[in-house]
Parts: sequence; structure tokens; C-alpha cells
Amino acid sequence: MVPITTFHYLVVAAALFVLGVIGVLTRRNVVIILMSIELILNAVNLNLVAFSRMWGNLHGQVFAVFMVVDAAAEAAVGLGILIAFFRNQETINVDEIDLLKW
Amino acid sequence: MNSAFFPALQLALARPFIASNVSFLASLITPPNADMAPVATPFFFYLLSGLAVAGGVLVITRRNPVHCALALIVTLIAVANLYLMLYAPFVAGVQIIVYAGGIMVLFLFVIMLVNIERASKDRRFNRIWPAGLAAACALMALFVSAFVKGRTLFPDRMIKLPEISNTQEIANALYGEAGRMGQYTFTFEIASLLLLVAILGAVIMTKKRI
Amino acid sequence: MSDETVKDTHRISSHAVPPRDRSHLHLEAPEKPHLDSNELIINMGPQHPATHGVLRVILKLDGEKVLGTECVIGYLHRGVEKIGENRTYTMFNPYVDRMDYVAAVSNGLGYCEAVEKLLNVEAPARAKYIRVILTELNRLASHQLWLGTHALDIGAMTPLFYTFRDREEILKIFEKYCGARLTTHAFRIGGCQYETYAGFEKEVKNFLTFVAPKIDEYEELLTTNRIWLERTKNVGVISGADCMALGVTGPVLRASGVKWDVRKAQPYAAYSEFDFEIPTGENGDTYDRYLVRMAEMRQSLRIIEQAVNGIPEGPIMGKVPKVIKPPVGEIYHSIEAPKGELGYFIVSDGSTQPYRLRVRPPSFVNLQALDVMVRGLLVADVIAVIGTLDIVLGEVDR
Amino acid sequence: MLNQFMSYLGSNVTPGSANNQLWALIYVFIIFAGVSLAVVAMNWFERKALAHFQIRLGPMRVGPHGLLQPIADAIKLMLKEDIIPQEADQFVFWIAPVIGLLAAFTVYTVIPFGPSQAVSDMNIGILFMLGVSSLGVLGIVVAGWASNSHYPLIGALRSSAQMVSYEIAMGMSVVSAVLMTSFNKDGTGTLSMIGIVRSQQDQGIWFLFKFFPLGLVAFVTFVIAMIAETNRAPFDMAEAESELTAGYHTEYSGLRWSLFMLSEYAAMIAVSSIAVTLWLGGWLRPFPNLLHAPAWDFIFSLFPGLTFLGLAAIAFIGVARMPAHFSFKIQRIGLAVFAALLGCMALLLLLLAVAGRSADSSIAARFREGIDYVYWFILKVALFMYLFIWLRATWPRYRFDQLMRIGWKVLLPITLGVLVLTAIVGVLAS
Repeated sequence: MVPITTFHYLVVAAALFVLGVIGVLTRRNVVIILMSIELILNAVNLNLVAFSRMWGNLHGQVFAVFMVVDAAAEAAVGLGILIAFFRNQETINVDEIDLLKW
Repeated sequence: MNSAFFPALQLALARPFIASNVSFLASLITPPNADMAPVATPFFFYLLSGLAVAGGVLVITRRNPVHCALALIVTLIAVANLYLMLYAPFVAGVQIIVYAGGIMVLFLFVIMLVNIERASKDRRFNRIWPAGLAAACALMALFVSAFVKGRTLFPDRMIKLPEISNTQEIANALYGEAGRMGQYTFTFEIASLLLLVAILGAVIMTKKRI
Repeated sequence: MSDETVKDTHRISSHAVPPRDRSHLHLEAPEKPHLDSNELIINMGPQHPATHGVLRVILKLDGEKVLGTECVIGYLHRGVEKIGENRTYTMFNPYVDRMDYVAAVSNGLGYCEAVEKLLNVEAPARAKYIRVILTELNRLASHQLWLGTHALDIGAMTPLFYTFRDREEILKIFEKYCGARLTTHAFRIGGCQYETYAGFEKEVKNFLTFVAPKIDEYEELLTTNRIWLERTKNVGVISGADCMALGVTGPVLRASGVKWDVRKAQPYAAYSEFDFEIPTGENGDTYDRYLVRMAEMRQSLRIIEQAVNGIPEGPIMGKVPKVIKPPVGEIYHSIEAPKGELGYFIVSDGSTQPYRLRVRPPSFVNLQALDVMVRGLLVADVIAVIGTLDIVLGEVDR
Repeated sequence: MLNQFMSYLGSNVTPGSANNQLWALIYVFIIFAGVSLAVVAMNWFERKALAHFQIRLGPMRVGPHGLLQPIADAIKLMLKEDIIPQEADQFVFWIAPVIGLLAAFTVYTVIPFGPSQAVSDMNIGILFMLGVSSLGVLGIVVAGWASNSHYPLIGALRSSAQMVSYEIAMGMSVVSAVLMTSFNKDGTGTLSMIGIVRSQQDQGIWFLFKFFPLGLVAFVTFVIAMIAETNRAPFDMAEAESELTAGYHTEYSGLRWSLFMLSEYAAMIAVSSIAVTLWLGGWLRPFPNLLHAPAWDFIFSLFPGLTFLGLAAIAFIGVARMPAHFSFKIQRIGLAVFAALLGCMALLLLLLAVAGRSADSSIAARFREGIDYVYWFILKVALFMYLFIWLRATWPRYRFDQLMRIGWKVLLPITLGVLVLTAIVGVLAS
């Protein structure tokens, strides 16, 4: 068993990141897109903490906490927009959201 | 590490064959060198990262949004455990409380309140999904090349961070210590401002009659 | 069934009469299920745990707030008034107990006194005293049952068992006197059937000393209970004027500040000889109704005490002919039942059977106030308001 | 393996920190069995105590004084048909109670029954506890959604909204308790549960009484938030509401429903043991510093034996008062055996207390100390259990909007206020 190095964590983070990007690009349902963005943010957090572990200081971890704060704010506003939109247009498919003003 | 896991098991079954397998299993759990915390072992790492990636795949493939939400929760908790392995217990705690306990409940609320599930019976992937996939593969290729080339740049060592005072040091970084301003106190205030803006935005958008 | 009625079956009212105009509820389905105006029509069905019997309430909700209600009754309709027209006066007496089965004794008192008024016969003094004692005991039992179930609806489990334990004592006295606990059929036209059994006064006195501290126990549990206050204060508010407009009587009327009690206004059956107050509330919410009923329980104890001490000797049955054929004419006589003013309107055509026998039940009239009291409240309050109205479906449907 | 087993026996550190997986596993099984036993006992105790509150007897028929009633319930629930609604989402319907149970039981890995009697002494104990208790909400939300019918959905949304809003008040009051740990000599607080109890021991005062009104206010707000978090007593809006039928677990039946009940009771015990750890000095016996003379130690070490003696006495009185009718014969014997069992437990404990009197590190002394720690902890948690039942018997129920108003507009400001005041007083005091 080769010991676990930072490289292993980066690969996992990259995999999660790519999955998130696939989710954002291919799915039609707004909620799933928001979830994929959460996935991407998680991948970024994992990277931050892995590097903070590698360099031995805490900057990465503190920044990861700020990333979680940002993810919470983003999710709240994203879902707010989704509800406001769903109430008027009855649909949450990204393809059908093509009007700037409705 | 030659002793078998369960003495009873050893008596019941053939001795030599089991002894070797069990010791293999036992070696997975116990850490290779003494100072590494027991959790940071290859077995747990591959288990958790496999769980995280599997959860990620489920999130983007399931038709029903609630299944996606559950899969995302599995990913979040797997990643939280990865943080524990990276000697970051505080971040793991925040991840579980804020992410899995807070944001995911928000997602489930919205899915249920606005019963999006009824509106999501039609196609899952949009028409141009091959282009999306191709772009993602290009991105993956970019990552791989970056890793292969940049392998030598980073010092490949794992400094054992003191896990005991992790929370203490993060607090010092955030709030400052013995009168001195911490390095991140200012950014901490901006983050709280950001949250305030987000709260107001979310409330104003969802209220029926302001 | 003709196809016309078959078509009707899906309507709320099943018989072939053209459906009543319900436009005020605008029950038609909302045109587009818009998210913010999700009016919801839900049924608090006939077999609902909190509707004290078979009452069905159609609730029109906007989210959690109640916009309007409509009570569908008739599930317990037995046609007592129609039966009355084919029974002689004495044969009809037991039917009266089955209307408000919780306060059967006061139903009997109302009916007997109405017929006595028709015959202009006066019950002897001793019978009047016995009637007052039993009616007040029955008022106490009815209020205890109301308190138990009302508290249970709002969530407090314990008062139910306390009230039922004390109500048991009253039912024992009824059983000893007239053989029945619930449908007592205690009185006859012209007086009482049975002389009081040996030790009746002693037992009632023991009961009085037994139950006085128990009422304080109920008050201890609920009156100053923060959550009870929060669930009942200014919930289901109704003003005195609204009550009078709707004809609401009894504790609900008195809690809204109107000091009207038939026992004081038109004294009947020896009530003029006792002194007792009429408790009233100020702002007519559920909490005031609770306080009024608790005070009424204490007033009943006072009345019973005076009645038992001053019970005269003498006959218990007035001069009433074997076959009762009241003269042609009509009378309306009302008494103060635990739920409100219980009236009997009897039209006699000189034969042994009444031509028309109309009962004015308090619960039926008080139920009209439900819609006024509940508008704007939440669903959980609808149950509290139904409880505080203290309606009994046997009386509402007759 | 054997040396791993023996090596831990001497150490007085939790198996987690001695990174001894085998003992951690054993501790997990002990705690799991202990909590399940406590849930069974709690089921019987709740029904009997509630009954006696309401001047009735409670279960008397199954076993003497209803002692076998919980077992009968368990068997009934196992035999009951396990109905899954037609359009319900099979997988999510099945996973919902599992999430609830997971959340309720993983809290126990952090709870210290004694200085070394905890599965692992994580240095982010409180954070872990808050995190896992917030996962319980997911189980309920998903259960309500999976039943695919109107009322459970509303019930689930209501109870999860309630839990989420009271979780914040709970978190704040916990933070004020943790803040108190940092007012010791070297000024460093700790998040680990054992650390908190240790700091209460060092500061010689339970956090309930520290900076007098503040500790008490924080404790009371935590207790209120705790009751709301487990959907109990005045806040049991979701399942006991008359128009919501039975809230989120209406569609569940049989064993699946009993999983929900198990996780509710387990969550109750977990949350009250956190309250005990934070404010009532976990495993510390009353006045550990004041009355420190060995004589006092000996007296306090007799308590476990005395309580079992009391229980045995009550059981024997029960046997004596049971009517001599032949149909009661089996119940008399059963109760007598139970009383005898309690009696010899009492004897054993008293003997141990006497044997382990000296404070040296003999086997008996260390074993007695272990027993004492666990006993005092369980006694305090039992008092909390009685509080839950007492509230359920006497209080009516809050309406949902009042409940949310209290959660946000009353409890949250109070806990924030207490937090700030504790900080100010702490800084001024030290």
C-alpha cells in the first residue's frame, strides 16, 4: 500500500469537479444544476484542505470555511430565484427559461 | 501482526488460510507507521473517495431530484470524512453542520414545497449533452496533464498537523490572538456581509406580497 | 333512482332538491393552480377526532389561514320532532333525554315544565327542589365533560381523567335516584316519579365537599398555564352584538359580556328562591368562555347546597290526569341548559298527541357562530373553537 | 489480538484516543445494547408514570405491573404487517428511518459516561454532536416525502422546520457553555466533551451555577430547544396534531414504525446526556471538591448500591401487596424473582463499594470508580427523562406559528444575549 499523498486527494477533487461540470452542462432541471454547483464547490474545498495539509499551515482550511459560507449564500439565492421563477412560469427546465423579462 | 481478528473464527475454520487473510484485513485497519492517526489509511481513503465519486455520478444521473439530493448528502459526508483524514476536524464539522444539515435541508424543502418532482417527468438531459460531455473530457485531460507535469513542483511530504489545537489555531487566524488582529478578521466581516445580502435577496425574491 | 338523482349523488346534498346557493363560499375549482393563491378545500370529516361527534366542517383554507367554513350536519338526525307528533305526551318523555345526551336531566326538565305550562299545572315545592338539585348536578357533569374534551383537543391530556373521575360521582347519584346514568328520564309531567332514596341529602352534601377542591385542581392545571393562555387568549373572539344577532345563548353569550341567564330572567322551578350570580366575561374569547364555565360550576355548587339544605317536605307529584289531553293552544317555554337556552314550542290540538313539537336546541344555534369566530384563524384553532362552543351533535341534529 | 485486548485494560484513556479498535468496537456494542435497554425501560416507565399522573394504573396485565409490556409491544410491532404505500418511493421509504436511527445513535460515540468510558474523545466533540443531530432532520423530511400522501408531507415539513429553527438556539446555548470552559487558568477552552467535564471539575463548579444567572438561562434555553428538537411534550406539533393525523410517520407500520420510535427515544436520551455533560458536570458526583474527605467518598460510593436496594424494596412491597388470588401466582413469582435480582445487584454494589474503598489503584477501587461515574451520569439522564414525561402529562400543545415565534423571536435572542454576557463577565472575572 503506497502511502496516501496530496496527489491522491487532487485526483479525487478533479474527478468531483469534472462530474459537477458534466452535471451543469448536461442537466435540464435547475435544482440538479444547483446541486452540481455544490459538487464543484466541494471539489474546490477538498483541494484547499489537501494543500493546507501539504504546506502545513491553516490558510487552506480557513479559506475552505469561507467557501462553505459562500456555497450557503449561493444556494439560498439560487433557490430563491428558482421559486420566484417556478411560481410565474410553472417550469424549471433551463431550456425554457429564455426570456429576460416575463 | 499475525494474530487473527476473532480467536473463535480462527478455531472454527482452517487455520493457515484464514490467518494470512485476516492479518491482511487487520493490516488495512491499523496504520503503517505509528504517528499517523489510524484513520489516514489507504483502505479508508479509497473507500471514502469511491463513495464520494459514486455519489457525484448519482447526483448528475438520477431522474428524481430527491434521489439526487440523497446522493449529494452521501458525497458531502464522504468528503467530510476525507477532511478528517487531512487533519481538518473543524472544517469537517462545519461541512456536516452547514452543508449536509443546512443546505441539503433547504434543497429538500424547495423540492417538496414546490413539488418540482411533478414538473421533472420529462427528459433529463438537454439536447446538446454530447457537447457538454466533450467539454468535460477536455477539462479532465487538462487536469491529467497538469498533474503529470506538475508532479515535481510540489514538495511531496505530509507534515503532521497538530490535530488537538486545530480549532484553536483557526480561531486565532479568524479572530486574532492576544489583542492582535487575526489575518482573516477582515475577510470574516466581509463574509458575514455576504451572508446578510444573500438572506435579504432570498427573502425578497420568495415573498408573495412584499 | 332516476338518473337525475344519480347525477346529484356526487353533490354534497344528495336528495333531489336543487342544491342550495353556495356562491358565498365560491367552491368552484380555482382556474389555474397558482402557487401563491393555493386555496384549499379540506374536509374535517364526520368521523374527526375533534368534532365531538358526527359534524363535518368544510374548511376553505389559504395556506394555513381559514377563509370560510360550512358545517354539514344531519348525520345524527333521528327526526325526534316528527316522532313527537305521533306519541302521547308521557310517551315522548324518554326521547327528550336522547337529544343532548350529555345533559339529559335538563332536557327532561324543559319538556316537563313546558307540558305543565300547557296544562297550567304547578309541580309541588318538593318536586321543584329535587328538579333543581338534579339539573344543577347535570350542569356540573356537562361542564366537566366539556372541560376534559376541550383540554384534550388543545393538547393537555391530564384534565380529562381528573374531570371524568369527579363526573363519575354525579352519575352514581343519578343511578341511585333514577336507575340510569346518562339517559336519566328522571322527571314526569307534573313532578317527579320517585321519592329521593334514603341518604340522598347526605350523599349530595358529601359530593359537594368532595368536588369543591377538585374544581380548584382543574383551575390549578389550566388557568395560569402559559401555553393554555397562549392557545385560548383572543382566539375565536365574538362580540356581544354578534352573539345576539346570531341568537347565541349560554356561556358563549355571557363570555361576550351580555348578562343573560334564563334562570334569572324568567325563573322557573324554584330558581327564584336561591341566590347565585351570573358570571360574565369581557372580550368573548375562548379563555373567557373557559373562565365563565368554571365560575358557573362553582355557582351550581352554591345552588345545590341551598337547595339540599332547604328542601321542603310534601308530595312530589302534582294533580295530573292519567291521560294527558292539554287544551287546544300553543306555548313556548325555555330553560337554561348547560349549553344555552333550551326551548320547547308545543302546539296541542286537544288530542293526546301534540300537533307540533319544536325544540330550540342551544348547540344548533351556537354552531352558527362557528363561521364568524373562525374566520382568519388557523386550522389548529378551529378545533379549539369547536371545543369552546361545547356543541353536542345529538342536540344539533335532533 | 490478545495483547491488544489486554493492553487497554490498564490505561485510563478512552479506547479512541488509545487507538485500540477492538475495545472501541466493544464499547460501541455496550453503548448500543445499553441504549436499547434504556429505550425499552423508558417505554415502560413513560406509560406507567404518565398513567399515574392521570390517576390511572397504566399497563398492569402483561407481567407484574406491566413489566413485560415493552417486550410484548416489540413482538407485536415485529409481527405487524409492514405496509408500503402503493406509489411510495420504495428505496427512499426504506432509507428514511435508517437515516433517523443513524443520526440518533452516532451521537453516542462522543458522549462521555466516565473519564475513560466513552467510545472516543474527539477534540471536536460538541461540533460532531451538533452536526449529527442536524442530520436527523433529513430522515424526517425524506420520510414525509416518501409516504407520497398529503398529510405526512405537511407533517414532515412542519416538524423539520421546527427542528431546524430550534437547532440554531440549541447551537448557541451550547456555544455559551463551551465558552465557560475557557475561563480557567491558561484560558484555553475545549470542544471535547471529556474536556468540558474536566474543566467543570477543575473550576470546581457545574456550569449550571457558573456566573449564576447566565449558566442557568443557557441551560433552560438548551432544555427548551432540546424538547423541541425531539418533537416532544409541548412542541409535539407534528405527530399528535388532531388535524394532521400522525405527522410524518403516518404511512409507516410494523417494524419500520418502531424504528422511528427507537430513534426518537434514542435522540431524547442522547440530547439529555449532552445537557448533563455540558451543564450538570457529566459523571461528577455532587460536590466533588467541597466534600473531598475519603469518608464522603465512601458515602457517595454507596449510592449505587442504595438505589438498587430501594428498587428491590419497592418490588418486594409490590409482591406483598399483590392479592393472594391463584391467578396472580405467576405474577407474584415473577415479581419476586425480579426483586431478588435487584436485591443481589444491590448487595454486589455495596460489597464493591466497601472493597474498593481505598483510593489505591487496586482492581476493586478502579472498578468501583467506574461504576460510580456511570451511575451518576445515568442518574442525571434519568431525571431528564422524568422531565420529558412530566411535561408531556401537564402541558397543552403549542400551535405551530407560536412554536416558530418562540424559536426565532424568543429563544434565539436570549441565547445570543447569554453568549455575549458570558463573554463579558468571563473577561471581567479573569
